[in-house]
Amino acid sequence: MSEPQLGLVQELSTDVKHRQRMTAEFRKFINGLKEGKFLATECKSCGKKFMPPRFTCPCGGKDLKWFEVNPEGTLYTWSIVHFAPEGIAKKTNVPYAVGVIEFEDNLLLTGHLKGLTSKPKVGMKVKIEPQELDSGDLAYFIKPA
Amino acid sequence: MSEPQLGLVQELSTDVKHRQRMTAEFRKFINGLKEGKFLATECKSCGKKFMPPRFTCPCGGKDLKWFEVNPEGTLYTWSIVHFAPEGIAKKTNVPYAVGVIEFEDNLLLTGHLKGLTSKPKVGMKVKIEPQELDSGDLAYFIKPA
Amino acid sequence: MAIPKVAIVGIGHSKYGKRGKIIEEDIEGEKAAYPAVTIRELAHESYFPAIEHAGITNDDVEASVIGIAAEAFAGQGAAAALIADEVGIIGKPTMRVETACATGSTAIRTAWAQIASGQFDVMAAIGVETMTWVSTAYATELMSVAGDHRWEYPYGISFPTFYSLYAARKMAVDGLTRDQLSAVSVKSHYYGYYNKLAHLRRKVSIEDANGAVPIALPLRLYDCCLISDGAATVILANEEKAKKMSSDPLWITGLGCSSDTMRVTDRPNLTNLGGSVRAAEMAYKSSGRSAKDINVAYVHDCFSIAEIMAYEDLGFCERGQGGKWTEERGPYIDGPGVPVNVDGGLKSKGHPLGATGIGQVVDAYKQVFGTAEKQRQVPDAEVALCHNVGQHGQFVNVFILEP
Amino acid sequence: MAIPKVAIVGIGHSKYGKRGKIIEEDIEGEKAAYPAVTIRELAHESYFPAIEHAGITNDDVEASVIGIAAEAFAGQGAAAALIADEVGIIGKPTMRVETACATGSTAIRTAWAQIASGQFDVMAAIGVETMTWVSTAYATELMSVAGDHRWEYPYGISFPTFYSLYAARKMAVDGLTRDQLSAVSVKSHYYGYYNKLAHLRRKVSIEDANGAVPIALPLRLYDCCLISDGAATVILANEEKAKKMSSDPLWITGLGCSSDTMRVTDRPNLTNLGGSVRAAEMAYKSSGRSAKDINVAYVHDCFSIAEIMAYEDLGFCERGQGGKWTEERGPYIDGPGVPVNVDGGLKSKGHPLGATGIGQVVDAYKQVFGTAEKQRQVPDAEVALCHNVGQHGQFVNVFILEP
Ligand SMILES: [Zn+2]
Ligand SMILES: [Zn+2]
Repeated sequence: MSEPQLGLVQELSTDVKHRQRMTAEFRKFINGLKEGKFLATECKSCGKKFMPPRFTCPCGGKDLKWFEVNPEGTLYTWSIVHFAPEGIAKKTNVPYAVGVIEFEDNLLLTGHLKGLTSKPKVGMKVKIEPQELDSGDLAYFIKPA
Repeated sequence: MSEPQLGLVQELSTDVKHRQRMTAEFRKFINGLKEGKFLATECKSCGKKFMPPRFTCPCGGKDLKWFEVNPEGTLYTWSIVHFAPEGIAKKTNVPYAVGVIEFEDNLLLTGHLKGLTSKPKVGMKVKIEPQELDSGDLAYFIKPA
Repeated sequence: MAIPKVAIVGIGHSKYGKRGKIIEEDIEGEKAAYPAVTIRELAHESYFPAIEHAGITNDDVEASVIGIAAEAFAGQGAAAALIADEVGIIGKPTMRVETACATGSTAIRTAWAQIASGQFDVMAAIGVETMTWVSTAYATELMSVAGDHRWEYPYGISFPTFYSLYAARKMAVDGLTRDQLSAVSVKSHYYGYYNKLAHLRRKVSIEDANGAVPIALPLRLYDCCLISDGAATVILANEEKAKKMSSDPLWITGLGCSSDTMRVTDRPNLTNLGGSVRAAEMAYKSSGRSAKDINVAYVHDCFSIAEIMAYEDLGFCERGQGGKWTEERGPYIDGPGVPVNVDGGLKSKGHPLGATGIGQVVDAYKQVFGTAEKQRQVPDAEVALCHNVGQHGQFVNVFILEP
Repeated sequence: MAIPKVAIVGIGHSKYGKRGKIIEEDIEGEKAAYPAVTIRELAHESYFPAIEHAGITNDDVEASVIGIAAEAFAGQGAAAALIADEVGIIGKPTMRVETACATGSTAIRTAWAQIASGQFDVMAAIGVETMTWVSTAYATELMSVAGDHRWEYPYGISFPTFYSLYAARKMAVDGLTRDQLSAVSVKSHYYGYYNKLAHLRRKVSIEDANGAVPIALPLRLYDCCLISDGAATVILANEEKAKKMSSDPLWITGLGCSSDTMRVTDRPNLTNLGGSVRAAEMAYKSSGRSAKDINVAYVHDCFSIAEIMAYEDLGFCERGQGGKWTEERGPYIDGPGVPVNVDGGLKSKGHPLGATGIGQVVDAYKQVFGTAEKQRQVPDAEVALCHNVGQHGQFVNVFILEP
């Protein structure tokens, strides 16, 4: 439990909670990261862009295309968690840092901020990277760029 | 896990589910059984009798008195459970028998039917008895009279 | 006492089944495949066809009500917000309702009231549940915790056990037989076999049902409904909008709802469900209809005994005669009574808790407008009844639906 | 657009606190003791005073709506049926609603619609939750699972963390300060100290709040609401019945509700809650009132940052000025603005999820009719506003209440 492995796909096969991740959009996103591509989707009808990716648009559009996003962004906001919910506390030490990152096109994504438990700062440059978990599954984390 | 201990107050102090039992009406009922008294309540306003005991009456009456019921009754209906929910399955073997017993004044009570997994019969004579659980807590079971 | 006019103007219904994996079916030469999905994609699968059917877009949907019976099944809290977001009804009022197995119909009655109050004109009622991702023992636990935790659950009274207490009593009092219970399952599986959206499309014989493994005797495997994943959606609209947007509105002409005591031991008898009787009475009264006007009915058959009690409680046959009426083919399309659960019911079509009550209304719509599979289409059905029960009658909703 | 007239005609409110054990209080010489209870007895504690206040019996209550946010807290399923049975509303329609922390107000809006639709004349909305019997880590888990399980929860975003993301952003964008956050808690605890039904009756200083243990920085202990047990009930009636049964009906003159995106990253900013803005707009519009007409307000202060955003979203101060307005004593009774959370709010009074939104309305009733404890009574309050939020704006209800 030294380095937090937030992304927590360790229990993918047994924990019902992680069933939420068993679909094409999530896999495509994660596999893209592994291949060095940071992917989002865009509605062909109204042009709205989605991070995390969606396959349907609130406009009613069901034809969305994938596109690549620059993996570097800025820290939009942050939190340093000192008291974790039971499900997380079992798997990682506190404190850990999480944040929202702003990428190009005002796309936002939540994630674990690696190595940023002391001085996260809104506006600082950060970068998304794939993370290989103990389980062999893949997730992502955010680190200073 | 040889003899089923349905009544399951074993985890009284740790299992949140059993907090439902931590109130005066339940304790009075169980302690009564221990002293050989099988207790129910009666609304002083409308005369309605309650088994299990209630402290408030749907008529609005809040003045209810305890009274003693004959511990012998008849089997009103039964079931032999071959597939138990997880919380029960952890603590007892299947099959086990449960039933509804009719006491005097048409008072009904659900309970574990001890020694009746093969031939329970609607109308048969039965009797309620206190049951000392492994935990030292007290519950009750039903057996042929 | 007529009620404000609210209509069903759009329907959508996912395939029911074990939807955590790909399903491939080949039944009588008709092949179909369904992808592996979660509650999110199931909601899509029922919602988008519903708004397309209504001929509207998300812009027209003013609010939603989401039916999910137990969030523990999917491991997702605030699931109403998730579902509303997924289908794109965003920034508009939403909420979750829960009445155990009657959750779906409660979503409809909640949306009905919000429209009838004048607050909203067009709403979506979406029901969804994924139940097959947990062990059967845990699924049973999640349904059994609905017994009173002070006086019932701790003595081993599981959810099927409640209904088995009714079955054993009805056998003793009304002379209900094992064959009569099985006859219900045979009928459910007969119709479910022809319903493309049903979970278990397999015909079953009386012998199969009589000899099935015991679950909670007198009830055996085929007496019990399936544990399923699935979703269903209806779009509801007030009179003005319904007439404008739909050439085929299905009006909710009758609405009844009731409840019953928490504990099984506080009921006056264990041979029928008082909640069903009261809800049906309210529904018939508000619609001006009676049991003999019903052309097609959906009754809550979580267990075979429940369907038999429903026949009596809804007035399809005399009290105490439900078993006999089944054997006389009363509930068959070509029988002498009212066709019941021609979609396969909870036993063959499946019972994804939050979706079930909405799925009944979706199939009622198909029957009334003649779009069901032909082997299970009731000819000239006009007046439909849907009956959805939570627990063993703690929550009951009954709808009368007419074109 | 006026809405159908529905009034609050009876109120009941349990003591909030750790109710699994006996509570003994001795505050400023006033002694009180409260018994150890479960959800059942808590429901009694709020329900019976409410029908007595309304001057009615159970015979007059036609239906109920029960607010319970997470059954896992009490370990009891079908809890709506249990609660309805316990208080004696038996054989009549009931249902459970759930919108996370806004569950209580959703019970009221659901009952409102059923009355406004003409279906029922008199109803009870009962909210109850027992949260202190599980570990704090498990309670946090039960609230945190409401984050998106695909994109949020797995990365460690707990429930307090969502609000801390808003706090950090608002500090960066609007110049919100640590002292301003603490000023909210100081106010909550000041008024809660005088509320006999509050959970934590203890005055807190700016220094206490600034130096409290970190929960999810920037938020510290006193920025966060309590984990409490409690129940609250209101009896609602239509115009005819309300006028007949009550000399002091409190009318729901405005009703607004809205929602927002599931994921925090889909919001246009993280300095306010769009759901609150939309719900307030709907409530003001339906009542013909505006922010400046409000004499006393209850806002959803699950976290200090939430209360500050609410000041802005409800129009009590300019956008971005919520922190400053707090320091200027805007929300104090003797301040220049609108008295807010004079019951102690979720932070001092407590936050038993299903009860909270109903508890706000109960206190609004007391304020408007002048029956609150004198140290926290707003003089001549007439128009009250209640604002209840589920998650971080996924569910929002706003009521305007007037005598
Ligand atoms: Zn689009
Ligand atoms: Zn009485």
